[in-house]
Amino acid sequence: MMNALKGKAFAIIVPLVAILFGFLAGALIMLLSGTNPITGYGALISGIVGTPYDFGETLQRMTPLIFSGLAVAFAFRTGLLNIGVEGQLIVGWFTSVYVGLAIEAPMVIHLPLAIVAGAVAGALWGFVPGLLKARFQVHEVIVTIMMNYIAMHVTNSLIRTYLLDSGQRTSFINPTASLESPFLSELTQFSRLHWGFFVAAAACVLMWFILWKTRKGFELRSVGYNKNASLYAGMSVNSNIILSMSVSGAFAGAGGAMVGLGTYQYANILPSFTNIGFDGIAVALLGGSTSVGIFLSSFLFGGLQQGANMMQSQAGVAPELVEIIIALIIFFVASSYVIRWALGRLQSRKEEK
Amino acid sequence: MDYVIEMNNIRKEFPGIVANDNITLQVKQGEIHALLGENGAGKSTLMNVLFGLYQPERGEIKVRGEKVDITDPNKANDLGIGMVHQHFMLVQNFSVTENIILGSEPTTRGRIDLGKAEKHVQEISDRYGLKVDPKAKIEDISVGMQQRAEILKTLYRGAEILIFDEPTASLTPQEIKELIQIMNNLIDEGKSIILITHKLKEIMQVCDRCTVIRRGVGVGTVDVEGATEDSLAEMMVGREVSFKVDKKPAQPGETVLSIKDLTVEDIRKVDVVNKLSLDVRAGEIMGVAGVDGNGQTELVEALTGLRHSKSGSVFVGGKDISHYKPRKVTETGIGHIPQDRHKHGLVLDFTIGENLLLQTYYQKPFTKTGILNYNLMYEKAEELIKEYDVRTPSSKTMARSLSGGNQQKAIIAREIDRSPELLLAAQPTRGLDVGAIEFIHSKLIEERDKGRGILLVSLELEEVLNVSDRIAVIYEGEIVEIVDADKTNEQELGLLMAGGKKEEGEPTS
Amino acid sequence: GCGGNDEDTTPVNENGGNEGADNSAEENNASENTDNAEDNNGEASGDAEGFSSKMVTDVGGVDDRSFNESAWAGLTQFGEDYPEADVDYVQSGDAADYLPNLQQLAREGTDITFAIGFLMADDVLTVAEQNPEQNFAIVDEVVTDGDGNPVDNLASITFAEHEGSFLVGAIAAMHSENDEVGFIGGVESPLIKKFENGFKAGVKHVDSDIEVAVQYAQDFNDASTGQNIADTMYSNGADIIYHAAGGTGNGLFTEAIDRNESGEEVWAIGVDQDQAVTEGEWSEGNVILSSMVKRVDNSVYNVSEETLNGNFPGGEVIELGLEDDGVGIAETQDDVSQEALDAVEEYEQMITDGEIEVPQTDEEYEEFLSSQE
Amino acid sequence: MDVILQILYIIVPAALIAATPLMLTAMGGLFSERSGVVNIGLEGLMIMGAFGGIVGTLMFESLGFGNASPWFGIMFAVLIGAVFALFHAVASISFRADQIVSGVALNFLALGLTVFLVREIFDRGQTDTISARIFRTDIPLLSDIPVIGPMLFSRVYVTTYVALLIVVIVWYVVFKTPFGLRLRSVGEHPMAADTMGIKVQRMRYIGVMLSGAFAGAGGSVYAVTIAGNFSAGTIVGQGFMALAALIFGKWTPFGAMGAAIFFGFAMALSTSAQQLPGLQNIPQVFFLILPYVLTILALAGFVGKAEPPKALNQPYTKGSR
Ligand SMILES: Nc1ncnc2c1ncn2[C@@H]1O[C@H](COP(=O)(O)OP(=O)(O)OP(=O)(O)O)[C@@H](O)[C@H]1O
Ligand SMILES: Nc1ncnc2c1ncn2[C@@H]1O[C@H](COP(=O)(O)OP(=O)(O)OP(=O)(O)O)[C@@H](O)[C@H]1O
Ligand SMILES: [Mg+2]
Ligand SMILES: [Mg+2]
Repeated sequence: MMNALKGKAFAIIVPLVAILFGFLAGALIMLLSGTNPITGYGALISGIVGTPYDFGETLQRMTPLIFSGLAVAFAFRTGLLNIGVEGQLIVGWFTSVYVGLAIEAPMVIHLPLAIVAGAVAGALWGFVPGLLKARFQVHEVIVTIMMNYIAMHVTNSLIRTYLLDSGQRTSFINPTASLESPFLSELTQFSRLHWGFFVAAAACVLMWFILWKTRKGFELRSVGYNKNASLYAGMSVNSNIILSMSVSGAFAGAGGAMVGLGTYQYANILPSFTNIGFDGIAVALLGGSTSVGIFLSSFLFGGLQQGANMMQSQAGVAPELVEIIIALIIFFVASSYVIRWALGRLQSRKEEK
Repeated sequence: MDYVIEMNNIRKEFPGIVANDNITLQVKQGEIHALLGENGAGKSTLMNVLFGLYQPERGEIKVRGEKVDITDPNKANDLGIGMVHQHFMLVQNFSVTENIILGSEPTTRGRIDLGKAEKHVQEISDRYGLKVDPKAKIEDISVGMQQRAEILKTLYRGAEILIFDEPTASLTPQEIKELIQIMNNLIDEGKSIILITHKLKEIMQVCDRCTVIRRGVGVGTVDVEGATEDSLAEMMVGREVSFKVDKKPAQPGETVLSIKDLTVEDIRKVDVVNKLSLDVRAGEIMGVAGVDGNGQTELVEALTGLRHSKSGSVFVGGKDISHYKPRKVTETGIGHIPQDRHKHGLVLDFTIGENLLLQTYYQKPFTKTGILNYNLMYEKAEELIKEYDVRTPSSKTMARSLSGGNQQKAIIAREIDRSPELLLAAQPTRGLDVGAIEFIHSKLIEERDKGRGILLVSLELEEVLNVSDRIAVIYEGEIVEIVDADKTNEQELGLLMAGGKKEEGEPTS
Repeated sequence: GCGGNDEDTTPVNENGGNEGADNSAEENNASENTDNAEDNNGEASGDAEGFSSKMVTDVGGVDDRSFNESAWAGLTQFGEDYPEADVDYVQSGDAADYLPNLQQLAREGTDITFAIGFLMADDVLTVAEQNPEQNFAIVDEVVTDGDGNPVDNLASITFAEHEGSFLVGAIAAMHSENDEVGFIGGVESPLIKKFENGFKAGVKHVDSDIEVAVQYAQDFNDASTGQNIADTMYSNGADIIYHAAGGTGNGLFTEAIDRNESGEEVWAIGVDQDQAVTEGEWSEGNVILSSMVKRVDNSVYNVSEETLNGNFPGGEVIELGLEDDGVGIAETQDDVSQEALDAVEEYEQMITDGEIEVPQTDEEYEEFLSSQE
Repeated sequence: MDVILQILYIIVPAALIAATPLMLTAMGGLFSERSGVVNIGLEGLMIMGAFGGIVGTLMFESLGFGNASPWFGIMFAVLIGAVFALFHAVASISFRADQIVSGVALNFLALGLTVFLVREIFDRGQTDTISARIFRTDIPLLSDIPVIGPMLFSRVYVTTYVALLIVVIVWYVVFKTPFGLRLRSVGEHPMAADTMGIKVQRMRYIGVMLSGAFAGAGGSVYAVTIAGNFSAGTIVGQGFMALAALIFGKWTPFGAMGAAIFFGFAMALSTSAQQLPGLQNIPQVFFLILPYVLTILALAGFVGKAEPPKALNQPYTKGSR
């Protein structure tokens, strides 16, 4: 059908237009603050793809963002708003590093074990709000906000009391648990790109598979749309809520493992939140809670964050501008209704002629 | 002759559809004017145009001979037009009075004067015989009282021209009778009424003239006096419609459902089903007649596992299912056409295909080792769509975008196709047009003839009478009488439904 | 002040976006050569032409009114004194930026790159090892390679915060009327512990009967908790509170100002910079008795200059204490009694002479206490 | 006994101080969510408020307003907050954006924009410190009442009492006036409101802008009473806590107020308790997580289900069902 076709094309065009608008608005701000937008964006682009190093770093930054985006999206699909991805990521980071430190095992066992440990810790952190929601109807938004703080304080305290090595961090994990890749790193002029990137890509496929190919996925989506009808159809709404929060937490926890086992190789006392989890909300929503969308939007996010440094040093653009641009892009994507409407108008005008 | 309302050559489009195309409607002062058409014909749309909710693309509206531009409901209010909408426009957690005064609240020093408002509401309600409790919360009162609150909203604003969009669809016979009385009172007070209804009998009973629209186009206006139900139906559908449900006598077999002393609580922990006992046999349709709020909803929910029963037992095929979860219940061989298709029946944001397999997706061959085979699912869905004539562009269309009648057909397809021994049908035709109703009734009878037991719960006496073989009358959570359908009539049932006592307006709540 | 984004002081790389890429290509070739850091050091020899000295800030930025700002002030001064030299900074948005920022400066061919803050310890080591022909220095941390050996192209600059804290501790002890003082820490870490233990030692050295209340907010940015802690401490009788808590310390000043406005006399002691210049003002004066300053600016200036002159202190650990003017009491000391100032002078001498061994860790503090008796 | 009183004399005022910004912001959230618009952007609105409060105060100081400056600063912040909330309003009401997405974007935008502006104005990452401040005071007469006087009326910020008064006013407005009735109807059943001639979109705009105004007040009160200056780290998480208070309080003014005070109390307890004799040996982490654990326990234990406004998070289109 005509409309279906239009729908598919629009699904791609609309976010692109939104991104374009976001950048245009950014250019305007640059002009107003006395910077040449062309120089600014030139620096931004070269900061993302200018050298293999930058590109590697962009992909490295993408990795945990993909996970946190998946985590938010997964819960969202079941009608839950998981603001606790940040905390789940933190416990995942800590736990994976702990396993990476405390255990001696060959890599084939150690590395998967450490990642799984991170995922399990995150799942546990998501399980609590899920359980409270299912059992006592406690709003998940509050509980997840609270769980974030608990995660940060508890892991900080555990590191401080038991694992402190130098400065603010634990010692480095055993190489058998490391995602580090000298190959990828050298390929990208010593960026921190690590194998985790591929794990993240696999996680995207995994989420897609769970949601769209499995029985559980069918149930999770059903519960997300209509709890009553799901109950009527014999699904257990409560266990699906708990499951959804746990899986969401597992994605987040695995994201933490990527940071701990890949980017840093240690866990450290966090003076404040990492923000990766909060960024995940934006990544997921920008990506329309789909796997492909999340992959692409985390590239945009990671790239902008990476390129921001270059914009600052080469074009003298304040790094905050990138944050503003990101915000505007999200606005425009969210407001896609208008873009859709305007595009529709344009198109029908063309058709009339 | 002067018209109070003239809508001339109205055209209203929605993206991809022309809901009203060149429709003309003229309403005389002091008449009840029926507006008739199938589901989706464009009646509500036309009225929403008149009420200022939509702006027409073309056409003109005259009120009392003067050309007007009704840009929003406020404008309609000013012109004395009031509308009682098809889906109630009531804020559930507000009181009756709050709903009525919303938008034109009486105040003293900036504060809403509820006392004054309640008194005013009481006055109007007394004047027109619209019994309501001004202080009650909407969520706590019966549908009938909600309906009256809706009417009061328009009267409170001094409406002279009232639009009723399917006001009787969810009312009990008693309530309908009262409503008709109310409408007559209103006419006596000099008001004019436009009435939308699918029930031809009502049109014959109260209306003066009738305008018929079909697929967005006006068919014409006739005097009700010279018309018959058959002629109106033919005008509306474009072909002859049979109202009498054809069915052979039932050949009941073994008992498939046996309810013993079942007691069920509602959310307020009040026993609304009271030691109820009832048997349904294979090959018969057992109708349950009763005034809304006598425990029908809770009964069905308890039977299907959606609600815990407090005591008693429910036997299906020799097993006591009274403590089964919904999944187990359906697996026992019970189909359930739920009363509220949007709440329970469908996941509106799922495709029609996914909805058609909402009860069976987890079984083989659709799911194997946790993997759901969507291709197979849609294949199956296509079959059902064809067999049950569900009008949808494709099996991958969102359920939300189907019309009510087609949504209902999809549910029926799903529930019947699972070949249950027992089918629980709760108000399966609510709000549907005659064509759709005809289809669903014939399906139910077809299933009966295949030897299935059917429990039909309906608030519509006519439906219960026409479709059922036996009728159980429910009153205050108990079955007060079981009668053969062909040995009773509306009068008798009405009496029984009122508990055998003389008729009262309001069921106790 | 020393405006961060000031056009004059922030030379933008005029060669545009491609330079980084070109350089790194060259560097990659270069890095195949053997370690020639030593040659590199000699090369600049006094002539600042083509010499570059740059820094990567922590998340605070060059205007954090703390060590980043101080470091940038040192670098700016260096740029003024050697106009041909190229000085610049890159700000980190979060911890994930440290490494890329350091990499970026290295790839631009910066002669000496400063990593400001101990959080960058691991990252600067990585970059230093990857870029052996360039020089690096880290502030606030001692960095060695995996085996604990010094790294030739990496200098560690640390400060004897405990020594400076000892002095303000002594001042606090001598000023306290209630014989009770307090310390508010940001996030607990070995570095902040140095402040705490030095301070406590200073207090106890003056009078072992004075109580020291200690609490960590576990946050460098929570003024509300800072105020709450200060409130509790003051209410419990402390009349002077020292902080090493960044933004959390704002809450301390708020509380101290408040109490002074309502007629109570309490004091606060600032940290890192002469905080009385920017904070602590109330209608009749300033609540900040004095501050413990850390001359990051001097250290950055000196190391830049040494590098320029070919004397990069590679592999060395530079600990700047009282004796090097690395730490000390801020210029603002109007409200400090002469008696206390005299005592401070005396203690300073004793510390410099090694007569007093100021404790840094909890264990050392315990030892210190027992040795006092 | 005395010891306990002594503790309460510290904790109760501290709780009220910490609760004040949350309370005000939660009132903002209430207006928005009662009109049917989710406001996860409260954090961003508070950031704008804190920024506006400090910049405004500095501006009025330099204009010679003296000690009145912070009050004008707060009003300035209220204005800034309301205007900034327009972003959320336009996106989620007129453009039918997902309200959660739009709120998230608002948070990003606020942080980026304020820090950007601070750099433009002050040439550094944080503003100057304000010197005209609102100070703690003893409320005359009331503070002399034994026991409650020192607990509730001494060493308090006037802003706290203003905030408490505002809660009462908000309650009155939302539940007793035509405006409140209309606002709530729009959040419960916009279509019904529409048929009653209420301009749904306009009511929602008002709701969202009021949320900006109140969150602006909340952020600025925090900034001018506690922080004293503004930087990226001034508001971190308070907006989310305010949102939690709103939900905890079941979308009612007094409920949200109670929840905010509960948070404040738990936080004050967690910081003050560490100074108490006998408690010093308990690992600090237990105190740090105390407020959050207490909240979860309270919710699970006896607060339970909260019923949000029915039309929350649903854009309204005329004629849709
Ligand atoms: N908001 C809308 N957007 C798009 N299309 C609509 C909308 N409302 C109605 N329509 C279209 O207009 C047609 C007429 O709908 P309308 O609700 O007026 O039918 P109706 O005659 O009232 O039906 P029913 O008897 O079921 O109430 C529908 O078939 C539908 O396609
Ligand atoms: N808001 C809407 N947006 C788009 N299409 C709509 C909308 N509302 C209704 N429709 C269209 O209206 C058509 C008929 O809908 P409608 O609800 O009038 O059917 P119905 O049989 O009257 O259902 P009901 O019994 O629930 O009133 C459908 O085809 C549907 O696509
Ligand atoms: Mg309809
Ligand atoms: Mg209709």
